[in-house]
Amino acid sequence: MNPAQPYLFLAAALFIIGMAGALARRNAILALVGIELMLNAANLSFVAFWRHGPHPDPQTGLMFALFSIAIAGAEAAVGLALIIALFRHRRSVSLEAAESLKG
Amino acid sequence: MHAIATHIWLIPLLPLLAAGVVALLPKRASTAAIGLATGSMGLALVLSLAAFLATLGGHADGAAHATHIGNFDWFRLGTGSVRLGFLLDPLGAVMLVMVSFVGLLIFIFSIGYMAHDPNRTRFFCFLALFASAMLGVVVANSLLLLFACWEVMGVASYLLIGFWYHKPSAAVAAKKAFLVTRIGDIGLFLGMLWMYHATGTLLFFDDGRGCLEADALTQLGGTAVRGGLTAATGIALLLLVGAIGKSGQVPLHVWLPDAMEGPTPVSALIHAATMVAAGVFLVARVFPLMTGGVDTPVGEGTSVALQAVAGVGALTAVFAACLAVAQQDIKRILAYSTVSQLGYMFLGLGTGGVAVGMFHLITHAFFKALLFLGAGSVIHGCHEQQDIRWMGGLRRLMPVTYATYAVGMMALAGVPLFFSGFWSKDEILHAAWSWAPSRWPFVLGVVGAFLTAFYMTRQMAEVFFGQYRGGVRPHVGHGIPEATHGGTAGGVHESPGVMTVPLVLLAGSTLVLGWLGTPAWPWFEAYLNGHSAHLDFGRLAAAWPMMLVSVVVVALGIGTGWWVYGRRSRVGATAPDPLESQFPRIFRGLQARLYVDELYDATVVRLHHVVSMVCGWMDELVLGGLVTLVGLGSRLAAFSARSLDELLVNLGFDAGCASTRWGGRGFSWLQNGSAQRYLGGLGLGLATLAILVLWGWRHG
Amino acid sequence: MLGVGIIKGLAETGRNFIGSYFDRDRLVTVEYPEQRVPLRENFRQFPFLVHDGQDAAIGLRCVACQICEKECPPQCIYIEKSKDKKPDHLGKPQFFPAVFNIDISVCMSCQICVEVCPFDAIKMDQDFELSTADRFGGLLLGKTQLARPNTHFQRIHPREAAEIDTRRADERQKAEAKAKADAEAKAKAAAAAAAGTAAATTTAAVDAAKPVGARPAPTTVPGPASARALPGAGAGTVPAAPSEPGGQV
Amino acid sequence: MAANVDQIFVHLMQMMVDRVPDAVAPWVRAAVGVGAVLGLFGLLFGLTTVCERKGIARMQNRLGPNRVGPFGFLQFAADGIKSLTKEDVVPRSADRVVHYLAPLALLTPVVLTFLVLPFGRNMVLMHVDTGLLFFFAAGASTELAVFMAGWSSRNKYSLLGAMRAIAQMISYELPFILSTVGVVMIAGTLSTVGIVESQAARPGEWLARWNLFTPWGLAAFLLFLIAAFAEANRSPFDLPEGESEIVAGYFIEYSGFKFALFFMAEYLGMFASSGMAVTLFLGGWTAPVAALDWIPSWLWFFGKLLALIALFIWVRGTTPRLRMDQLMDFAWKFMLPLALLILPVVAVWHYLGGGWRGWLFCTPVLAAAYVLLGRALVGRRRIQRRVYRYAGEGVAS
Amino acid sequence: MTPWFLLFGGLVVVGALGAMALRNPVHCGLSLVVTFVGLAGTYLDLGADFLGLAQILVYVGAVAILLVFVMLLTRTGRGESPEVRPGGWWWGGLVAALVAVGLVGALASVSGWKPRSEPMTFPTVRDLGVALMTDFVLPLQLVGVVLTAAMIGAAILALPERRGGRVGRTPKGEEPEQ
Repeated sequence: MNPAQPYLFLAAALFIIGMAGALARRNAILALVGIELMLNAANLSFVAFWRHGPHPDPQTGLMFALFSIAIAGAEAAVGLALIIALFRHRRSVSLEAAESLKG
Repeated sequence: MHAIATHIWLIPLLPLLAAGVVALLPKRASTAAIGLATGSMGLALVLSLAAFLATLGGHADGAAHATHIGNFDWFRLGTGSVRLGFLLDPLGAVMLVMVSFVGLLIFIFSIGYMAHDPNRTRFFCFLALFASAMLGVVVANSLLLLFACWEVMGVASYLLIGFWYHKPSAAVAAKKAFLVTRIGDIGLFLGMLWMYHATGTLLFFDDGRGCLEADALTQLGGTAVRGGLTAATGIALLLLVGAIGKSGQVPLHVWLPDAMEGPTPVSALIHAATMVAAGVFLVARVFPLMTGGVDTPVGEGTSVALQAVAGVGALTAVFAACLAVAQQDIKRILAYSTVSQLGYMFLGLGTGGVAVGMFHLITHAFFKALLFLGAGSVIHGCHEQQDIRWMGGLRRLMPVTYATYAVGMMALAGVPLFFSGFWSKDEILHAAWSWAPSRWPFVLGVVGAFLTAFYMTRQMAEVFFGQYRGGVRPHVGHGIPEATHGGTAGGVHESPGVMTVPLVLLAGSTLVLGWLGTPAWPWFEAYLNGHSAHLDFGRLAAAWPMMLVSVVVVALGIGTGWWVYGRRSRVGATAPDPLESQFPRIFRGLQARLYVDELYDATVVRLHHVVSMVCGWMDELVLGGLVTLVGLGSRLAAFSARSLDELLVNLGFDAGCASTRWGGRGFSWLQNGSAQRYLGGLGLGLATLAILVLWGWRHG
Repeated sequence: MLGVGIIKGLAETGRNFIGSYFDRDRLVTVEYPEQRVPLRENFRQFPFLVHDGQDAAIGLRCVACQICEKECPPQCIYIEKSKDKKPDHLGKPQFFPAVFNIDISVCMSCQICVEVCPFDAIKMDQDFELSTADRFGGLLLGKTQLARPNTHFQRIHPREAAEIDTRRADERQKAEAKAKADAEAKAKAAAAAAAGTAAATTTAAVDAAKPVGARPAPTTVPGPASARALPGAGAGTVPAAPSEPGGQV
Repeated sequence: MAANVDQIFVHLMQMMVDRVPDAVAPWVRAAVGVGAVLGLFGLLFGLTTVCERKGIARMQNRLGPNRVGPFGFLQFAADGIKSLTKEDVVPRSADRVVHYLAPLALLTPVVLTFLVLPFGRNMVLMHVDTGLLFFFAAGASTELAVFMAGWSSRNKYSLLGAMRAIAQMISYELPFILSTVGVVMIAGTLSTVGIVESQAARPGEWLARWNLFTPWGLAAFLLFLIAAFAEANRSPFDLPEGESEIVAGYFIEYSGFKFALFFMAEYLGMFASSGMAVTLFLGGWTAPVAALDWIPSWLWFFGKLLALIALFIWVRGTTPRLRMDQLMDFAWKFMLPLALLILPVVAVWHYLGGGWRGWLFCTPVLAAAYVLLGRALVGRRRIQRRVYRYAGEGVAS
Repeated sequence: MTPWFLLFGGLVVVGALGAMALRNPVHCGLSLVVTFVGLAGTYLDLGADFLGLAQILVYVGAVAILLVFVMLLTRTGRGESPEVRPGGWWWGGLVAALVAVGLVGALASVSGWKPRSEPMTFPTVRDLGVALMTDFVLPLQLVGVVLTAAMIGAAILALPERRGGRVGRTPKGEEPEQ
């Protein structure tokens, strides 16, 4: 059991919960929340590997996590803007309403 | 002194700059335009005088040619480069002074003359452009640069002649002038090409390598071409064609009289002093080439080119003189007189060499400019009236113009002693007399001199003596608003100071110039050939019989002129001309310019017409046919393609499409728009990947 | 320039803040229970009954005419007339209220009862500290609680009280003079009755010619009324008529 | 002597911690520290409420509370008891859990911010490398609590108040954080203790190197203070609980002790931001002039803190309430540009070595920016005098 | 396995479950905040304190508020439509389980982990700053660009469209028809 494993398990758990939720919930916002969770799971694994990884000096893991937080912020903003636009056209936020793009 | 030599290119540049700036000025900024143009000409004059002094200095140290050459690379062309250059030698210096001095006076004259013309800014721009082009020709050391300035001069003359473009006649005259000079230019161009082909350079003097220098000339002289002609003479003849076109010699003289449509200062500047003189200057410049490469002494010009030059000159002199006799328009008389005098210059060049021709050119420039400006002042005074039948009696009304005009007339006619025209014409006749090949040029020259004296006196009588016939007359305006003049007899009055001052100056110079080239003190010839002149009355004695002949001829001319026109001054404006009453048919023929224009129309223009008809026909049938053929072919191809496609492809292809569509519908179930199903798919992929990696890793 | 306004404002409040510690009268607060603001004269809270002299039962001016009860808009006055009478300030026997209740929780202190009371019996009191623990009984004031001596009235409404007192004094004097005159007239009437039958016929003729209204004897005009000069424009032939004190001009 | 007076609290803490076994020592140290801070600032909260009411009264030429206790200083006890005794009414349709959690969620981050304030020489509860960032992180989570309060009480006014409060706090968070970046650039570290030490007077010099004494420092201090006013929803920016407009903003449906908690959170937020202002710009516990160094460091800190609180009160007494759009315009069109401008100015100041040359460059730039931005903000909307046109006026002539 | 990790890990898991399972979306949002705080705690526990505080500042300070705002804007949270798709959990659960098997399998079987030789030196904020400005300056600028683009994009997407294509209100200021 290496020192990073518990954190990785935590990250995996978080990822799984996030994915399950994203798949199950009808409300677009909650799907976004699920995705947000998955993102944070990835962040956590980065930091875990950085902390217990072989050479922490160049802080690449830490930096990657930092940038992914910024990007996740931007992603959340755009995602929610999309949801608002979706709501304006479909009057509802459920994902079933947004299925016109199909074969 | 040396400084001005290297910066000789400044002289043409200044007027060019002025022209450029003036071109940009709005119409209402005319005073600025005038100031700029005249100022630049004044500066050019100052620089030319400085250059002239430099050549005088050079003369002192006895250099064969007090010439300063400045060559430079125009642009690099691969390994070699096109070289141009500027040249200052006595010939050029003289011409520089003459052109800039006469040009300046004409600029000043035109300030007054064009005072009431709204477009005078544009006028001065073209004048400055022309002046810079002329100065460019003079200082050019390369035939290419000379040709370039030659062309700009042609354009400037077209613009200036057609200045009053709203007058259809002016527009036509401008076009005619431009086209005819173009014909001459083609000759010049071919000559240039042949020269470049033969010698490899177009620079006149390039310290040994120039085309007018010894080894190039010998090389040219040596290469014989079919028909016994040497390359040198061939090129010379071609250059001569260019000169003939530009100077308005016989075959190509038709444009010059019509060019009188332009404003009088234009005629004065272009068709008296400078442009037409350019042809003569060209021949003078390439004179070594003309003499077939052999440096023959003055007078025995045996080379074919020189004979041609002399012949053309003599012929033109007489022919133009005859026409001048029967003209009614004051400016047309002067135009024909210019053509004939140019004929004399060519004659002088052909027989007597550069000095003789150039001396007559310089003197003629001054008094012909004087005559034209005088005519301009007359026209201005008589409210734009150009027809001499409606003038008369201006002796009292315009005293200054009359006096200066008289000086010019006597100089042109060749009245002895005081007037420069006598000395220069006498030189030519003397040279013609002692010309080896044949006596005919001398005879024609004498006849021309007589006719010149005759028609000048006719003109003087008609215009300045008798009664003013211009009281009631049809309004012949140029469409420019008529300025109402006060004064007597239908409002004729003396021109303002700005116009009469140049006349007086020119008159003064006409008187002075004569002394430069007298047989006793041939300063001009010595200056040109680069050695010093010394006073020697002996030569005067030798030349005495020839002078006597010309005096007699002039006296005869003036006498008959006075006898026919002077005694009984013309009664009414519409009264027939005395000559017309005696020799009606000849007079009317001469008046109609011996039907030369009609001849050209009949021959050249019709030929052109026929050729264009043929081309039109050819284009329509041959090419048109071809195009329709192509159209037909493509339609045929399209038809066959469609039928092929219909039969062969569709049937097979449609079947294929149907099956793919069927397959597509099958898969579309997978993509049903639900974002979450896609995420699920993603998840499945991730899972199988993880498991595979795991399995592989575990067992690998 | 942005912010200049705020700086000026700060300076102002700063000046107030510091100033308040140096000169007390900048502060406007009245620390109520300890300091009080003198009430205006026409301040009114709830009505009270005025009684002359010291004993309410005797001096009560109210004659239980019940006009105020009828006029009171919220009907918060309840009067029960007494059976017997007692002499008023002119000695005329009048009724007096046996029961006079005002429910001050209802009274809206509109002062209508004061205006309609012909006997100046009811006036508005200025006492506002009336909070009681009992909401119902406590706020129903009986006759004894409402009665206040005239001196109290003079203390809280000095000007009005003065006017009323002078008027009542005049009435009292006039009543006494009339009483005296009645007594003399009665005595003279008895004497004249005997000798008067002959003279009576001559005086009747003279009386018919003179206009009515000529007063036999000018009475002394009390100080304040005379101070008000009659409007000059109105001085006609009528000799200076004594102005009716307290009458509405 | 002066040294140990200065370190008196440190010694006290040490004595207490020594008496406890080492395993528990850090917990005890933490507990004692937090307890002391909370007690002190709780008391200060009470006093401030009274001072505020008395101060504002004095400004408005009236007395202010002077009944309860000497000069009215026990008024806060009365208020406290009142809020305790008041019935805690929770609306039926409210979201009970979130409604209950909101005041806690608001109070905890505000209290957290006190951890990083250096009250005196080595008297800081949490000496950590990213002190300032911790302060802002804690500060940022108050908005969420405000939302919880506003949304959970199912009341239009409270929701509106919450939205306004959040909009305002978010808009002012940017200048709030950006204005401190200048100080961080100069101090070179995020830890508050480091920042204070960088402002102490160098051994040779007589004047302390407070950031306030620099042009950009002054501008950043003003920006920080204004933003602090907005973050704490006080003075000109108290629109969210503007009594006259929307009754009481997001804590309408709160009564009794929960309301007091909100009230306390607001005041503690004020103390925290003014404490941070003192640390960042007024040199924390350093004396302005080296000569006055004998006065204990914590006295300096609290003196400055009280001065700033007085300023808070003073501004509350004078400025009228800003309208919502003015408030937003002011943040986005004046504060933010100026804050962004300060960064390059600080860089140049640092490059120029900060002497008179620095002043020569920075002051005109900042003054010009201030004037121009001010004119752009206020200039356009010239307050015209209303022109009354009557019916007949325009038509007839 | 420090006590802190247990505390914060618990917070994270509980928060995540709440975020996914709670009925009322606003409650989900708030429990999401709990997970963010828990995650920040784990980062602090892992020694990445700058990251932890940044996490709070970005997620708790901004993203959570954004999420909740959008919930209000789109009038969710009143529970009108069934929050979970019929059979949704079943399908989601299945896929999640498969992924779980993959992940856990991978994690469990990892071996050969070389423990680090020298002791862990926690970078101070200054070191991070230096690293950001030297090695990671390109990603820093790119993130700046991405953030601006996202901001503009989000603004345009969220603002009500208008006929004239101009973002926001019509020139005369009235609300475009929805």
